[in-house]
Amino acid sequence: MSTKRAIRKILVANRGEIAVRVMRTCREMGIATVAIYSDADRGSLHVRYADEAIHVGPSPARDSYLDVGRVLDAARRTRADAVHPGYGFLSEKAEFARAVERAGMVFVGPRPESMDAMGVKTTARANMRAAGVPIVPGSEGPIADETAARAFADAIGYPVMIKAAAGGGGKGMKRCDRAEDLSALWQSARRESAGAFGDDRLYVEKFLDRPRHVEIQVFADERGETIHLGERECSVQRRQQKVIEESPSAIVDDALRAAMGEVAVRAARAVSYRGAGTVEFLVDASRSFWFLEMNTRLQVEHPVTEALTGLDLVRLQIDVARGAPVPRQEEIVRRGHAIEARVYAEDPARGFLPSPGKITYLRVPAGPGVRDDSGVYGGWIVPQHYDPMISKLSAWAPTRDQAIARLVRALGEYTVHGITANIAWLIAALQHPAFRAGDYDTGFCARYERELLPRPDPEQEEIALVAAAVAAFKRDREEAEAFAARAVASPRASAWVRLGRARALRGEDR
Amino acid sequence: MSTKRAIRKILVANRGEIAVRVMRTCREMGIATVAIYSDADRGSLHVRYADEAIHVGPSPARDSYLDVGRVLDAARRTRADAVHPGYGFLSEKAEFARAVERAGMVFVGPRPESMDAMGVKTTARANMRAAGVPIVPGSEGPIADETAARAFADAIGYPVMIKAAAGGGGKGMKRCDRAEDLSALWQSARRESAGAFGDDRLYVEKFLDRPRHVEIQVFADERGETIHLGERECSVQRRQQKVIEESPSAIVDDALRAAMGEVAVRAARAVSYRGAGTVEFLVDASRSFWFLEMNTRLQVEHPVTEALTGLDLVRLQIDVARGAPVPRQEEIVRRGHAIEARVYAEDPARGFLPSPGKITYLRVPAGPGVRDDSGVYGGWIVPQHYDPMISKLSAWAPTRDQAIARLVRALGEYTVHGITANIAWLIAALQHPAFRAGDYDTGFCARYERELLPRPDPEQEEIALVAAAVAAFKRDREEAEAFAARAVASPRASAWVRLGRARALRGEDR
Amino acid sequence: MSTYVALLDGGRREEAVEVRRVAPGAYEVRLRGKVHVVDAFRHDYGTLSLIVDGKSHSAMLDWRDARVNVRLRHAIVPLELLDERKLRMRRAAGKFTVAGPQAIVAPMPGRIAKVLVRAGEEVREGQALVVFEAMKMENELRSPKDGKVVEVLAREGETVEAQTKLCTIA
Amino acid sequence: MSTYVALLDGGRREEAVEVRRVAPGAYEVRLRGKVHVVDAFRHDYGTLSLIVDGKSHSAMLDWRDARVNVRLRHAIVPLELLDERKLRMRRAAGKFTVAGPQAIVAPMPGRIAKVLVRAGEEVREGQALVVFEAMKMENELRSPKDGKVVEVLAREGETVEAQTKLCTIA
Repeated sequence: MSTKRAIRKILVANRGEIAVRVMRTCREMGIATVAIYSDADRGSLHVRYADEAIHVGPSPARDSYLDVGRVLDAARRTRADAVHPGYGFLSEKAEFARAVERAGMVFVGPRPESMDAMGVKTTARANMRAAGVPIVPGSEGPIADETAARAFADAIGYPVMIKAAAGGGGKGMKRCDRAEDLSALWQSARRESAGAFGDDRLYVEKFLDRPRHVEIQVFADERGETIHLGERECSVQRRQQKVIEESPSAIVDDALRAAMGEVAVRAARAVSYRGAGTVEFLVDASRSFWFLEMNTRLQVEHPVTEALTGLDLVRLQIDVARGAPVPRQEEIVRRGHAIEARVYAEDPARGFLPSPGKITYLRVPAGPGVRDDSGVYGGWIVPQHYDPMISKLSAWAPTRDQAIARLVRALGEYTVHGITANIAWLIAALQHPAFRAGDYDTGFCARYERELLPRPDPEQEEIALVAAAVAAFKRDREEAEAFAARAVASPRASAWVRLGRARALRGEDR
Repeated sequence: MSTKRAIRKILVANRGEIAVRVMRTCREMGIATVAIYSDADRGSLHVRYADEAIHVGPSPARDSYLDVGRVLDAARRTRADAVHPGYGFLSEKAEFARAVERAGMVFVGPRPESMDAMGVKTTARANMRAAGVPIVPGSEGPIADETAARAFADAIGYPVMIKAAAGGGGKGMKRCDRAEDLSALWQSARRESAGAFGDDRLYVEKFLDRPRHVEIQVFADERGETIHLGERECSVQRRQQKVIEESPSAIVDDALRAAMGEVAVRAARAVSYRGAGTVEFLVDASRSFWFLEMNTRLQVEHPVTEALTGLDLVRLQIDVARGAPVPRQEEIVRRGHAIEARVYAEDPARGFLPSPGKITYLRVPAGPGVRDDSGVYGGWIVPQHYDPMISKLSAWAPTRDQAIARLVRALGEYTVHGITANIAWLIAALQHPAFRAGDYDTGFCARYERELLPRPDPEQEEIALVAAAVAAFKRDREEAEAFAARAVASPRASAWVRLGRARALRGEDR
Repeated sequence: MSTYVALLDGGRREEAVEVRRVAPGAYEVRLRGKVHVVDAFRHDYGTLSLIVDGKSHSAMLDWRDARVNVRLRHAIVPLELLDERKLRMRRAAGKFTVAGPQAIVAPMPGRIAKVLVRAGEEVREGQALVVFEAMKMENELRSPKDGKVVEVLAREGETVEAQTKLCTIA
Repeated sequence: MSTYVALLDGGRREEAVEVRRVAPGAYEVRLRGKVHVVDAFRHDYGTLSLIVDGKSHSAMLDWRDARVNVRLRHAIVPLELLDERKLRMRRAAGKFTVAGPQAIVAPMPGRIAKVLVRAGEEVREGQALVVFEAMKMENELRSPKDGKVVEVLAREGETVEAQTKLCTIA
């Protein structure tokens, strides 16, 4: 494999799950890794995982992980020869990529120009139209104010999507079904957008009928050779945030895959793309598709594609950054079916309210065909400053039915104490008839909101009552025991100890 | 898929890792599971994992997991319609299979007659010779006594292997290099054999020069259709016990694979085999191969084959037990490279002395291409009554080098407190030049014994000293703090609590 | 023998549970007129392994005082468990169900993005009261009952700690 | 500032380590004439996350009194750590290294499969003394030093508890 540029040490400009993910591959490749961390993250898994670690600032992201100067300085001081941005944070900031390259380091990602061309949605749409890529009807540029937005929305007709011009990952993105909701949603989108990107410009586009979110993974090397690795369907979204992703998509056959792949490759070539990228499309009931946006970085859900192709996309990113060529399109063989579910520290029963806090115990699923990508561990305190995703759980199997059954099985094994997670919700979603049938779209979560919060059946309720009552009985009994023990014993401590010892000797704690 | 026999509830006549492994697939197939447990295993993972659980006796295996009557009774009482034996325990006892079938239940395994034909090594060798399968020169039957053994060994020449006629899994198996060691090894083998199988008959066979242990996974359906899923190399053995297994084998090319596969299929057909089986061969430096034995059950290392073929072997076992056909040979596609390492609760530095006890903390490896099959969890007490294996860790990657790097990476992530595990030893074995070169045989562990117990280098030693000193410093400082706190506070408990709270509030424990 | 009373659906339903210990780890539990034979093994990290009439269950219990979320493999059952004494005290205090004034508090540290109601306003159960921003997402805090907003303490844009009272519904 | 003495190779080597705390979680550690800047973060389950001169390490420490096995990613370092007071006591007691009589004890509950030595016999370091069966495998217990077998308590076939003394080498 040709390697024009030596890469011996990579600074991973990210945190949590994706930082660990990138470092795992670096370690397998014999590349040294540097972690950066904020005050809140000293104990974070990615810090322990790295070969070196360097502090970059206070807990709020804008003062640490989003601070180009501090991150760049960390890379210089640790003499990293490359920087991997992960996803989110600075990963789609062309300004950061430029700064990295000016500093003489390799940016593991696309050229800054490509990021410019795709970074601002309105520019991206113009470029894609020029390249002959079909796009969703919408405002050509950011919309001045609420009044203008209302006028445009009335013109193209409801429902419409309000989107952050600088946005991504669902932040500052709102669906508006009725004129009377526009005002509230417009303001909320502005607040979120300003908070997340320091940029409150918004635009409006047509909301399609029962659209499905289907994206194509593309990969290009520096000579412009560009291939695609097939699709991922990500239509299970709550609040515009992907929760469950799978491949193949139930509506994509070989012909449609080839067509979408060809368009995605054309889109990438149009901005002389390099490295890993994802071209997102909306596919409507009639199976025609429109360009939505291009994510110029590794995607959260990339494990789905890795499971099908057997490729390590991070390894491929680094190889490409070293100057190696991508595989030929005909070398890409997809096999079986993969599904990923995002485990969040949140409470679906309370409107998906985030649930930060200490993970007092954690046992993750394992066994055949299951992969866990996590940035947490038992004993870690999930900080309130960052995204509440604690794990990406994915399953592979020869068929879709088996993959679903496997992921449900795995989620049933997921044991986390101390915080609330969306595990039961994920199981309900995977078992929902519409999902099982592959008949779902981006409205899935909203449409079935109540069904996805299943009320426990009477049998489960009885078991829960038995469990709680027996646990309470044990607790009350032990308090009595301990009290008695304290009464007779001195010094105080030793009674507890003896009590504990006695239990330990019985090899149990009954 | 034709299913002549309905299987709705399976009793898993095993414990620990393999019981959980089988139940995982049952759950994915919607089949109810029944766990059996001894006194020592009430808290075992397989008991919690099952839909039903039933106690079968005291901790010693002979009074519980090896007691045909009790296990069968458990299956009857829970109305299971099938029994999966796992490996070890009763899995290769034809008498058990017969009893299960007499009781009108499905035995998920071969016909009892096939087990008879392969169960006792000497009978197996005779059957294989008849079927034209090449076998290693050795005594035709059990050898009367030590004197006869000495005479036979002198005749075929040293080194020789002493083996338990009823044996398997390395128990009661000894390599004897010199006449003067025969007596001691003969007696030790008898003791182990009697203890493990209640049968102390031994036989002797020629020990080959630098032999490699290569086995072929076969699968047959009840109509006699028999296929093979390729080989696994298991030459990394200590005390005749497999520790690291991989596929493909470095010495097996397509031609040899086809030849060995054909012979293995012939061997299975010769005993009208049904279900999953493994035909073990020794391959010498000249790449000629001899039949060693056939394991008439699922193998510990089956995940290696699952990773390459994408098949779930337990699912296939159950399908076959229901009367379904096996796939056609040409449908079997092997992809990439897989390696499994067995994580044992043992201390390589003390002659691999088992290290039972409480696992106070456990974090298992994860991420791309890594699979963990474990029967333990943080908080579990590894009992002294059973095999000390706590986990099977396997890695898949497109190439052998990448698979090794991945497994080493994963082992580095393995975090277990409270017991001693062989993790550092496994890493040293995988990184040994001979293993990396694929140039190893069943003598690997003995030959490189010292190199596989690496002395820490000066830098590691310095880090260890820093860690220990800082930890001691913290401990001493906190004892002082706590003492001061106790001095001022009352009641006693609250000072500790406040101290803890203060730390918790600082979001750390420094 | 001990008797507990479990409150379900936020106090709308009530179940009595009787527990009798028959041997170490072995219990008889009377519930809804049925007596269940229960073998209970507690793992040191809080999961309870139960064999109830032969069926095996793992229950994760997250206690907050008398409230507990019981997580089973595919379901979470939130309930409140009281012994008779506590139950009497509760009844005396009268704050038994969602009757009486309910305080809406910040569930965690965060920012008040928007206040959607005014004091004196009538609200329906489930109606959004405050838009609360935490962990980079906006979350609506909703009314637990039909009633009237009696006080509003939250101010838009202000950052609050967990448990800060934001408004009260009577 | 505290000074510790670490014994390596079962007491054959000795290293002094000085620890000075400069801030919460921040230390200066003097070792082999070098001063290391150390940031230490202890996880509640016993792993210590160390950033030593910018390099990140996870150390798992398994303490048994003064003895500790330090596990790093690819290595295990067994050592014994004493403060100056304990060191003096040790020296006084004279049982500092493997000098003096050494008791061979059963490392865990198990069965004495075979006794390989007789009282009075001379043995070499590493020579097998007893074949001990536990968890279905036979294990040889070896002599920690060259010396003489002064007593043999183990009897073949008998089952023993952990820590039972089997023989003594002087």
